[in-house]
Amino acid sequence: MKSETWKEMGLRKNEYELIKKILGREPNYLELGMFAVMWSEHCSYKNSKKALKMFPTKGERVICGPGENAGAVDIGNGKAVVFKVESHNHPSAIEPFQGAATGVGGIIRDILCMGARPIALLNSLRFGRLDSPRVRYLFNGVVSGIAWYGNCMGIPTVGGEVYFNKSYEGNPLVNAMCIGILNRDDLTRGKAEGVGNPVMLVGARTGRDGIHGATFASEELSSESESKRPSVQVGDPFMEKLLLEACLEVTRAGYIVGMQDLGAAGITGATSETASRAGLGMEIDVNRVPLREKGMTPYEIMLSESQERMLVIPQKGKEKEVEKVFKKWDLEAVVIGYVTSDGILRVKNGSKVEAEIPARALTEMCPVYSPEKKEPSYLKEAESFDWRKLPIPEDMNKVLIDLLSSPSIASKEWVYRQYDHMVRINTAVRPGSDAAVLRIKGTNKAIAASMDGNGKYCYLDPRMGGSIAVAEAARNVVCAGARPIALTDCLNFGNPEKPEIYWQFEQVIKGMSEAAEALGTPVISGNVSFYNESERGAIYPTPIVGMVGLIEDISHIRSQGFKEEGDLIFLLGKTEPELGASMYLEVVHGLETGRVPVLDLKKEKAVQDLCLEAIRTNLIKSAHDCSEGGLAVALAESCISGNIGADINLVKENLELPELLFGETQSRIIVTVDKNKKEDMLSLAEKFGVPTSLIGEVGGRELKIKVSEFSDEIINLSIAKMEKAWRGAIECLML
Amino acid sequence: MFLAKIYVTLKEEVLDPQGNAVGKALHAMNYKEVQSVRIGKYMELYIEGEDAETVGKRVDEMCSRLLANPVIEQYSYELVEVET
Amino acid sequence: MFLAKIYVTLKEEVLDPQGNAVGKALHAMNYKEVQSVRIGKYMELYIEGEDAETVGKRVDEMCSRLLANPVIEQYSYELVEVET
Amino acid sequence: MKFGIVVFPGSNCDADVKHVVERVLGFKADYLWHKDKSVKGYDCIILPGGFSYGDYLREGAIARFSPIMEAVTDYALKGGLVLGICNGFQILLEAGLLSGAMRKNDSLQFRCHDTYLRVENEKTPYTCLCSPGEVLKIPIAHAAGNYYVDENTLKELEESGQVIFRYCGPTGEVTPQYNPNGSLNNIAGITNRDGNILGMMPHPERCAEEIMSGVDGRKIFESIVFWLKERC
Ligand SMILES: Nc1ncnc2c1ncn2[C@@H]1O[C@H](COP(=O)(O)OP(=O)(O)O)[C@@H](O)[C@H]1O
Ligand SMILES: [Mg+2]
Repeated sequence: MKSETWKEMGLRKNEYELIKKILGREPNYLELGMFAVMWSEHCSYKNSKKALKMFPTKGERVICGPGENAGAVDIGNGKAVVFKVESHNHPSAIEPFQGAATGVGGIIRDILCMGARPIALLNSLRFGRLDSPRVRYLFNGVVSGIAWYGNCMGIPTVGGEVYFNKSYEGNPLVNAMCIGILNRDDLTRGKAEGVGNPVMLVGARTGRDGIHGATFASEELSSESESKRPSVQVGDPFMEKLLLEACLEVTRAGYIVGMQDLGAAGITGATSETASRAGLGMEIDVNRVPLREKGMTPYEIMLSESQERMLVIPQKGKEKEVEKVFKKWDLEAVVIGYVTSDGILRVKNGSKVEAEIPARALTEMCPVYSPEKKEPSYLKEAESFDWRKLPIPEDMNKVLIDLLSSPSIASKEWVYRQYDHMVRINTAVRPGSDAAVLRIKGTNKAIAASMDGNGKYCYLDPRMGGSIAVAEAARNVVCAGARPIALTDCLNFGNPEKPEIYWQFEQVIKGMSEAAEALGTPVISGNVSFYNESERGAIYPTPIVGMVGLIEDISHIRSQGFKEEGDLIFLLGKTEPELGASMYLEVVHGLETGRVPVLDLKKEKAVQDLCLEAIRTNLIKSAHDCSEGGLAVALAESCISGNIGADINLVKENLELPELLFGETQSRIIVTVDKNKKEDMLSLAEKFGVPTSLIGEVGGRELKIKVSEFSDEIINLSIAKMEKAWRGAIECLML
Repeated sequence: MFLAKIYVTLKEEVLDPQGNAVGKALHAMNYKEVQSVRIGKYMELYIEGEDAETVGKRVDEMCSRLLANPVIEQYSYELVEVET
Repeated sequence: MFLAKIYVTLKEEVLDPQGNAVGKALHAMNYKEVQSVRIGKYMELYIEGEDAETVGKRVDEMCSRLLANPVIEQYSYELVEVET
Repeated sequence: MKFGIVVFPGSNCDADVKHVVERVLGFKADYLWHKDKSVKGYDCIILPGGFSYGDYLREGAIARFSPIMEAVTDYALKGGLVLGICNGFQILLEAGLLSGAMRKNDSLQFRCHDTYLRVENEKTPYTCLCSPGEVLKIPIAHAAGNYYVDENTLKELEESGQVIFRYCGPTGEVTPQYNPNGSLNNIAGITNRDGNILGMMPHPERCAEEIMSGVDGRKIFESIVFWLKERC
């Protein structure tokens, strides 16, 4: 073999040596390629594995955690929910529509191969600022790609979040989450159990898609086939819809022992992972793989990342039945090999053996690294920043309108009205509230889900930012009336080989783990996306949390809009003198600095428990957490969502006006309560040890805010005016 | 005035789910002689201009900048002079 | 073997929202000389067959039955004989 | 009373319609596979929403050649009740069972949100429990609901009361502002001349239970039931 081919494939010297040792010989070209993809960061997590160990992953409800295709939690009634998030950042930067669409397709297959029916999609998006035409192109393309795939599949896209910040200008983030449901007994694993069982490839044909992954130039690949390799994959949601129905049908019929999607590393990944999980081997014949293009080499077939394919391992003797089901759905299902006892993944081309590698070597034996780390120098400066040296604007009405119309805070209706968020008729709370709520048919239960993460916080204080991401996601779910039960995460970072980035990475995980521990929400699945960098530097460190909560009784479902004239408005939690890292500083002063609000996990837990108890005892009619933009923005959103005004009286105490109105102190929830239940609310709050104040009353057509020490109203804005600014902002920029 | 007839098609190696589905449908309708189907776009632009060369340059630019997506598509065009 | 190049366009009297949007986008990009844009479909079908006439008949049928919707669309096609 | 729900490859509101018929109304509903050739024994056939054949080529274009569509056509021409919702409506148009065609929404975007519909004809099997001019709140979810038909046919449809629903404001005002897709005359649903075939873009099955923010859609299903009972 040409010397240093391993290098071109992205392997390190020590890794190459280890491969030789494992095999007891030189690997051939195909074998080397298989190692290279499986030992790439993307598949092996070799740089992140150690840090990820910090996550709490166990809990009463957890059926399976990280390591499977998706995590699963028990929700009672013999049912489980399965969920996971995945990034498709790089493909979306090249071709936003197809990149985002195939990202959705990929995460759906992860859920599907657990034997679950996907019931909801969410997405978390980051872009540069909308004044750039390129950013508008990316934003538009990503949203319509997500819409197209999810809508066509008949899976509602019920929630998510979008932020615009220049750190994402060269590197948009597209994180997609999927939630599935199943009867516990139907849970399928990605395991190739049972020696002699056949291995079937189903769905789309294999083409020369996405082979570059870990490898580029080489002698064995002719320049012709090189040029034939598409750089972008095109999604086929119709094919995937058929695949979905057919896979569920064979699962329910009890024909299969294991199932695995084909994602990164294609057939190589799916075969080695399923074999390795079962501690067994597998023999496959590339000759049997249905191809889309002529003249594909074993190398191309083994590494192709063509979409809309699955690996299915039926019980021996059930091949015909499985084939029949797939045929019914107009799909191909072909036996490409069988499970063996020797632990070897053997790739044949007819009778010729092309590769022989212990399956475990590909999936388990990649060396694990602890990259260098170093605290970035900018942190100290940010922490010492004093906002009090800045002028305070005269007109707080204008500040509020500016905040409401800033794209990161403005309504995301322009986005979610392109998503079918109602299909399957479970969506009890639609996008636009703190969390989406889906009823579980056949039970009296519902689940709530939210995705959250604040890159700016994590940039300025990774550990705190990590904790806040978890806390906010949990709080959003709580506002919907749900007890948070578990989370999935997507960690979007720059190049981990840079010590500052790796330091941020570890700190974020530490913060997230602390919060997940404190709030009782184990991490059951996740994804890491590194190398989100362009010439302009790395993105903000951006961990995204996808939280799922359980509502035991559908009568406990809540949303953020104010409900009825005369209801009392309480603030659970106390506003602290905090303004660092806020949207206020960003929008009013163009500053992204300062000290991140301090999250006290005990306080957070108490507020969430209080809110849930007050919902359970029917005290609370609406609930909305304070996040970006602070109290004033949260109040405005509750007015707009409920189409009713509010009269608010705030006490200034030691706070400056911007802190009081727009500070982003954590662990605060705005709730409304029937006017006769004031004392009940206050005494319950006391019981939970949560400082709680009555701040006003629902009614009228305006949001009016008075502050002690000032005779005039500080804020007086009609709902119509706020709504116009908030609802119209993104649409206006996208015209 | 010129009429530009523009053809935008998926690059050969790019999957065409739409074409595949239509091909299958034609087979099901008993048009078994159909070997393959690829579906692209056809656009007609009426363009003010003096001579074919300058108009052609502009059309080429419009295609590469907006009308076709160079990552997955290719294009070609014809120009016909028309009476105003 | 024949290659059928099929053009499906909206009838003249039918408003073309997509064409209008593209026209506006081109104007915004300063291609002010563009007078109008209409967007249709361009399909390439490879078809097994002996002679152009019979293949043509079949193509015409496929168009009128499936490939175009006569309520809003019209079609035309060309046949080119190709080597197999 | 028995409903038949046709399942095309890519249908995805089939289960929703079945849920409403069985769990909300309490009647029986069967799925009918697109490769089947008969629809005998049903009192009403529903073509549900979704993306049959991915909506590739044109919405509904390929589905309309499914084997079952011959039986559905037969059934409809003999006066059987056929309701096409969203993609089902598009299929009925492509099949020529209803007049006109759908273009892409004028926004060129998929649109999913509540709309208000004014009931323009309450004498059909699908609206017989509505009052004249009643306003219903029913959500849409489609990329091609921009209804088109030639001028003469449009006039005919209007004059013979075949326009059943129009997009309107909360109090019934029919203006362009409330037209979500560019549809001619704000048309959201039409029937054939005999009134036994209805196509509508909005999804009544999505608002038939309290928990789904509104129950106006139930009226359409209840009307069908009422009409079928009365007739027997
Ligand atoms: N990309 C998106 N997809 C779907 N829904 C979205 C998206 N972005 C925002 N939303 C919806 O808009 C609402 C507000 O989002 P956000 O401002 O992020 O809320 P919060 O601050 O409570 O996390 C949520 O209901 C969310 O689901
Ligand atoms: Mg919130």
